[in-house]
Amino acid sequence: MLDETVAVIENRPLTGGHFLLSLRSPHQAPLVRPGQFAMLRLPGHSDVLLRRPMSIYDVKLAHPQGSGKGKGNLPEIIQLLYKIVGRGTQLMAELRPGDQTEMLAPLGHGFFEEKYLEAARQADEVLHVAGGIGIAALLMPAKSLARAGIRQRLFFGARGVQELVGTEDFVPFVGETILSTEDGSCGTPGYITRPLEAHLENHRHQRFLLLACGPWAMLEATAEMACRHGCPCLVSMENRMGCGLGVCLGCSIRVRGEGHGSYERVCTEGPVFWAKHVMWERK
Amino acid sequence: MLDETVAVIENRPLTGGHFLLSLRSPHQAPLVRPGQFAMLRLPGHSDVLLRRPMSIYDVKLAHPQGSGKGKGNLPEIIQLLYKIVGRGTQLMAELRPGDQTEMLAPLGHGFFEEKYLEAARQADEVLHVAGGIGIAALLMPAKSLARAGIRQRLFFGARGVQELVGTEDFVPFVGETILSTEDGSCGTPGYITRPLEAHLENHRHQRFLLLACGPWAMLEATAEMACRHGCPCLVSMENRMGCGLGVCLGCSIRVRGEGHGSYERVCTEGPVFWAKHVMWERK
Amino acid sequence: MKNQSSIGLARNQSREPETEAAFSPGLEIDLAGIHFQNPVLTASGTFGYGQEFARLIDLNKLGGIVVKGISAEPMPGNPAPRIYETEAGMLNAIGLQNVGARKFLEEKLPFLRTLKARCLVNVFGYSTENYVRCVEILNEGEGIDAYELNISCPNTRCGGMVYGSDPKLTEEVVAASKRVSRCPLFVKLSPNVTDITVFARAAEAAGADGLTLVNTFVGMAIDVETHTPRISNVTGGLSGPAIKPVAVRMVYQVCRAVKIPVIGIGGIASAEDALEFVIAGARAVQVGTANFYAPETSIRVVEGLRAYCQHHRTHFSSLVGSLRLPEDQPPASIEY
Amino acid sequence: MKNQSSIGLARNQSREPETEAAFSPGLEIDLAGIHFQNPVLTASGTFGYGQEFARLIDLNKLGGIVVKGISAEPMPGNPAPRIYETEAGMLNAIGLQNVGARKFLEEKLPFLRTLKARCLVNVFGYSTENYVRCVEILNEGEGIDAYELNISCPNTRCGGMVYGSDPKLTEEVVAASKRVSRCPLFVKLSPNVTDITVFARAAEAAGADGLTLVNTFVGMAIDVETHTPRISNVTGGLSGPAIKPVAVRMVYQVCRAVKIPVIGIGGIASAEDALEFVIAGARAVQVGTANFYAPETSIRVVEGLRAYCQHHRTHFSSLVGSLRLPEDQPPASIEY
Ligand SMILES: Cc1cc2nc3c(=O)[nH]c(=O)nc-3n(C[C@H](O)[C@H](O)[C@H](O)COP(=O)(O)OP(=O)(O)OC[C@H]3O[C@@H](n4cnc5c(N)ncnc54)[C@H](O)[C@@H]3O)c2cc1C
Ligand SMILES: Cc1cc2nc3c(=O)[nH]c(=O)nc-3n(C[C@H](O)[C@H](O)[C@H](O)COP(=O)(O)OP(=O)(O)OC[C@H]3O[C@@H](n4cnc5c(N)ncnc54)[C@H](O)[C@@H]3O)c2cc1C
Ligand SMILES: Cc1cc2nc3c(=O)[nH]c(=O)nc-3n(C[C@H](O)[C@H](O)[C@H](O)COP(=O)(O)O)c2cc1C
Ligand SMILES: Cc1cc2nc3c(=O)[nH]c(=O)nc-3n(C[C@H](O)[C@H](O)[C@H](O)COP(=O)(O)O)c2cc1C
Ligand code: FES
Ligand code: FES
Repeated sequence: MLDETVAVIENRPLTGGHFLLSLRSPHQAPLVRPGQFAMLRLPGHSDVLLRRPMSIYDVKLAHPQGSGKGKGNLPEIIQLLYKIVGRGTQLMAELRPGDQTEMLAPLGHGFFEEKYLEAARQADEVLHVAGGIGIAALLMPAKSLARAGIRQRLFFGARGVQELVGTEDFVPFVGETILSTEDGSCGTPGYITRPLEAHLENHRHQRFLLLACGPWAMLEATAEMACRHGCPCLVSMENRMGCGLGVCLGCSIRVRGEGHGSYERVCTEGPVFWAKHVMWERK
Repeated sequence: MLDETVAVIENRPLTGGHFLLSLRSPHQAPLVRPGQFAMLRLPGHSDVLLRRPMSIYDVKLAHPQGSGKGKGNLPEIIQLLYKIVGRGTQLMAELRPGDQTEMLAPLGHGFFEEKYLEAARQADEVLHVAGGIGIAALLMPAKSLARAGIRQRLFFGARGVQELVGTEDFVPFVGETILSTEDGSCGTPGYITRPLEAHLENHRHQRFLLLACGPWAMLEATAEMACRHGCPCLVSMENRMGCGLGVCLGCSIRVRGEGHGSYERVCTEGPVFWAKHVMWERK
Repeated sequence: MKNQSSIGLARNQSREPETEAAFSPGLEIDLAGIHFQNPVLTASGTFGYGQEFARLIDLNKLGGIVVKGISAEPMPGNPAPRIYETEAGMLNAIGLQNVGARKFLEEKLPFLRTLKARCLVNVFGYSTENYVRCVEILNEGEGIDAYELNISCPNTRCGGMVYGSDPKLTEEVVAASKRVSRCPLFVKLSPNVTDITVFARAAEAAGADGLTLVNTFVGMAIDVETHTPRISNVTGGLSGPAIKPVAVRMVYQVCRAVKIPVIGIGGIASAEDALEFVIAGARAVQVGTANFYAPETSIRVVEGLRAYCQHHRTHFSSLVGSLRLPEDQPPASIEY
Repeated sequence: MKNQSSIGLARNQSREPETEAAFSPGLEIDLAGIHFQNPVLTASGTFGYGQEFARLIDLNKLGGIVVKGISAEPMPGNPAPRIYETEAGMLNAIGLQNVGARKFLEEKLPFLRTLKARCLVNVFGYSTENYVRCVEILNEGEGIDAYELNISCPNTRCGGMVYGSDPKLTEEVVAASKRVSRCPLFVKLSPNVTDITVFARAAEAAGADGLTLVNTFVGMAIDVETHTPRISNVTGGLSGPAIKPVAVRMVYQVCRAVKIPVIGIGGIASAEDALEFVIAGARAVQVGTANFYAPETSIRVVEGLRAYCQHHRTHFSSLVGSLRLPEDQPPASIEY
């Protein structure tokens, strides 16, 4: 984990107020493991004081393969896929190529600690479950599972078709992609948990590992479903973050533990947790 | 006086951290009288909350004379000449053509209320006295006095030659320009009040009107000198401003009045005052 | 500022304008027997005597105008510098410069009287007699709808005692002023106290018809090159967005402690800011420092409140104090 | 932030480096008998147990580290959400989550002991006995240089009484803790009081070796779409640049009221900010919230103080309390 001043290479607008931000960060990019995140600072704005947490969508070589200019093929670019929801992300959207920003990365444990990998190896298929911008946490895991030869399927739900960004990036890595939209503008109408449930029902004999990222309600529903079907499930959690470093204790969520339960930090013990470990009842 | 969103046409860097900012403001530009100022807002920065006061350096036609495209020859552009001294002016320097900003203008009484004009008409020569960025308040008065056929001379002092910006703009309007720099890099070494004093000494028979703008100490020295030589003197004052509208009472300075003296607002009763009216002792 | 990008307010624009316009947001309110066409007022000391803004905004769209603090006699104020900008706020020590009660009646009130906005006069004095004296002079004027007693002011000249930080003095000055007052009396509280509810209750007990909170926080800034205070008075009052969270908390506490109406103030720069105060319990709001850098703020707040009510099909009155607490949460427990 | 463009600090760079390096800025200080290599500490609750920052900055360049508040028993803390960003600040209600005194000694202290930075342990409890108990456990550890008693904490569980807002309770808990304490005792004061000097004097009278101020301001924020508080605890502590002017004012007042050393804290994000506290009278400073968004802040403050002293050829000690008041100004008169 490093704190670096990184330069904007591209800030590409996508549909539905989403952007794909590419940052040159040759020191941080090689360290990134699937499921980790970054804290981005927008310096000079004391009304956006705290850094904003963003999943690392992808890491890239500075020069596409074959051009022969890469430094021993180490990635140099970190990509973030984000959606404008407030003032911080609005300011991110105003970044132009050449602008500089401060980034703390990579942070958190990510999906592929040894214990998690073990579960993936034991599964017949890994099911990715993404809700909205939660998709951003799943591309790197999908890539690395594909590299390990593990079968995968993507369930991706959003409000409307405009929010179904990034699907094409998953094509090379997942066997099938199932889409849903709340407004019915694409795929199954309604929540993504419906086609997911159907899939689990129809393949009772298979062993799945679920990887989910999205809004709390979707994660809760997914966790409950996974539990009912006896599948292990990993969730990538979101919470407001003060530091990303494990020191402010602002990001703690309730997890199962002794007595009344205890708290763990999303930024440090997470962002990926076993769904069963999380206390889903919001207090 | 209007509050308008205006567009940046140009933000030209000059020497010594100075910039000339041209703003398209067809509604405000025609209203400007010599010596007035504007309050510029840098929206979206709550750490630069208040607007910044800036003298109106000049107003310009959108299309140079003769091009025949001007709307009845009314000016449409307001120019501000400014120097980076802190965070607000730093942000001003980052404005790019096409950016928008909010401006309240024109504000204050300016140099050419009727009573002031009367004094100018009675003088043999008007002496402009500028210290540093104070020069920005004097171009429009110089222009309009030239139009009225009044003889003028410019005394302009600054720290170094880098700070002697805008002198060429005065050439068409003033008979002679006397420069001084504290570091001796151009003109008379030392403060501008020395050549000014010499001029007053050497032309005891002439009637002068002094128009001064610059740091407090320079204005105080000029006021004292004017008093000693029996010349009327107008000063354009600076003070921190909260509103520019006369409501916060933050910009008040001490003036001569009944009893212990009273206060007048630089933004409303000023920024131009008779030097004799100002209580120069800083408390 | 961040609050301008309010999701709720923005979403509103994509709805059908017709259906929304049909719903009455009920912005008209009565406070202490005074009728306001809407709950948005401009704060004392930040809006002059109203006329200064006449060329910039339509004053007739405001709920009310609270004029600059008026004393029995005119006051010159403090030497410069009087203001200083801080992070998301400003310090001021104007020194209560004002034209005095008589001149106010003669020169300023006639204009204010012509407006649809209610006229509240902010009053201060150096002693209880002085407050009473000022109210008595103002009583002679026509068109004042209410007084707002500023009890968060000078301490030095009353032997170090601040009316706003001694509940006994608060009670004394409010009771005395109320006795002579010809119109409803609001009391403006200082936030520079350990427990603001004590002062709120003292004012209520003494007969206040309503409360305004908060006034500014005492702060200070130093020029590290010259080693001098940034404002001549050494300390000054902190206002602006920086103070909003503390102001909202105090409004929330006070609304639970008293029955009289509370006007919320402190760092309001948008309708969303105003709504925080309303949901915390304020029946009306005042816009202060924002008038300086964005003179149209108060109008934007009126329009934003209307749009919010229409979008949510809520009557303004049902928003007041509508905060929903987490179930097992003791109200306002304070832990770090 | 604005203070980073300090003119004085910038000008410094154009001077000859040799002449300046030759001058000793005297950043080494002694406070309450403890030697610090420089007057810059990191604040409790914003720097974890130190180790978390080891990969980001050189901890050996710090004057001291104040660890997250420790209680006799471990505490789980509050439900989410615990933090919320405000204008130039943040609210937090962590709920005093900590590993407890024993585990701190076993797991955290051994690392802290290896550093050149002094180790201060922030202590809190729910009752005087509880504070004493915590100090007693911590007394067993090797390498703690001082305690910092956090008396601005929970109120609900002690019958609504806050140690930090009742001078009698302040005196009681400080005296009891001091009696058992094996090392110097700093007392961290709450700013949520009418007159902070009363509490400063109470702590001094009870034997405190120094004071730290300020802790956070109680504030609150509301989600106007859901009508719920932005943090689960309803209210939280406001910190960050927004509070700096009020914090500086309180440090200024307290430094005039007591003889023991004062550590200044509240919104420090640059050397210039730190200098404001020092010129107001603080003998050392702490960096809090800034650690979150700019982890290198404390190091930048150390270097900035050094550069300032060298540029002005001033010894750090002669900056302390060097505020120059306007001649005819009564100190800290408060007017608006
Ligand atoms: C580990 C992690 C990874 C994330 N990855 C991504 C990503 O890859 N792409 C992406 O677009 N977003 C991601 N987010 C969410 C993102 O951090 C927030 O959308 C962003 O911080 C909002 O900032 P803002 O200033 O635009 O919004 P604000 O104005 O601060 O808030 C707007 C709304 O968003 C909510 N919000 C603010 N911060 C957070 C937060 N940290 N988590 C959840 N909700 C928040 C607020 O409560 C409010 O309702 C991630 C969050 C976490 C914790
Ligand atoms: C009527 C008037 C006309 C002016 N015209 C011009 C002009 O044409 N060009 C120009 O460059 N500047 C002009 N100024 C000064 C200009 O307003 C300040 O330089 C500017 O506001 C500084 O903003 P900042 O954020 O960059 O500095 P800050 O970070 O706010 O402060 C930097 C330094 O400048 C001082 N300062 C801040 N505001 C003012 C102020 N209003 N007046 C005096 N000193 C201040 C501060 O005390 C500090 O020492 C004028 C000021 C007034 C009152
Ligand atoms: C320059 C200035 C002058 C003020 N004068 C007065 C006053 O005369 N009487 C008063 O009660 N409050 C006065 N106030 C306080 C404001 O009315 C308001 O309570 C405070 O600024 C907080 O609101 P805000 O953050 O929206 O500005 C003044 C505030 C400022 C900034
Ligand atoms: C997330 C957070 C946790 C804190 N925890 C503690 C604590 O445990 N004990 C304590 O005395 N102060 C605690 N504080 C207060 C800080 O130490 C400091 O006094 C306050 O934040 C003001 O300084 P700042 O504005 O530089 O942050 C905490 C502050 C924050 C933001
Ligand atoms: S974000 Fe600060 S501890 Fe996790
Ligand atoms: S700047 Fe506000 S009264 Fe002059």
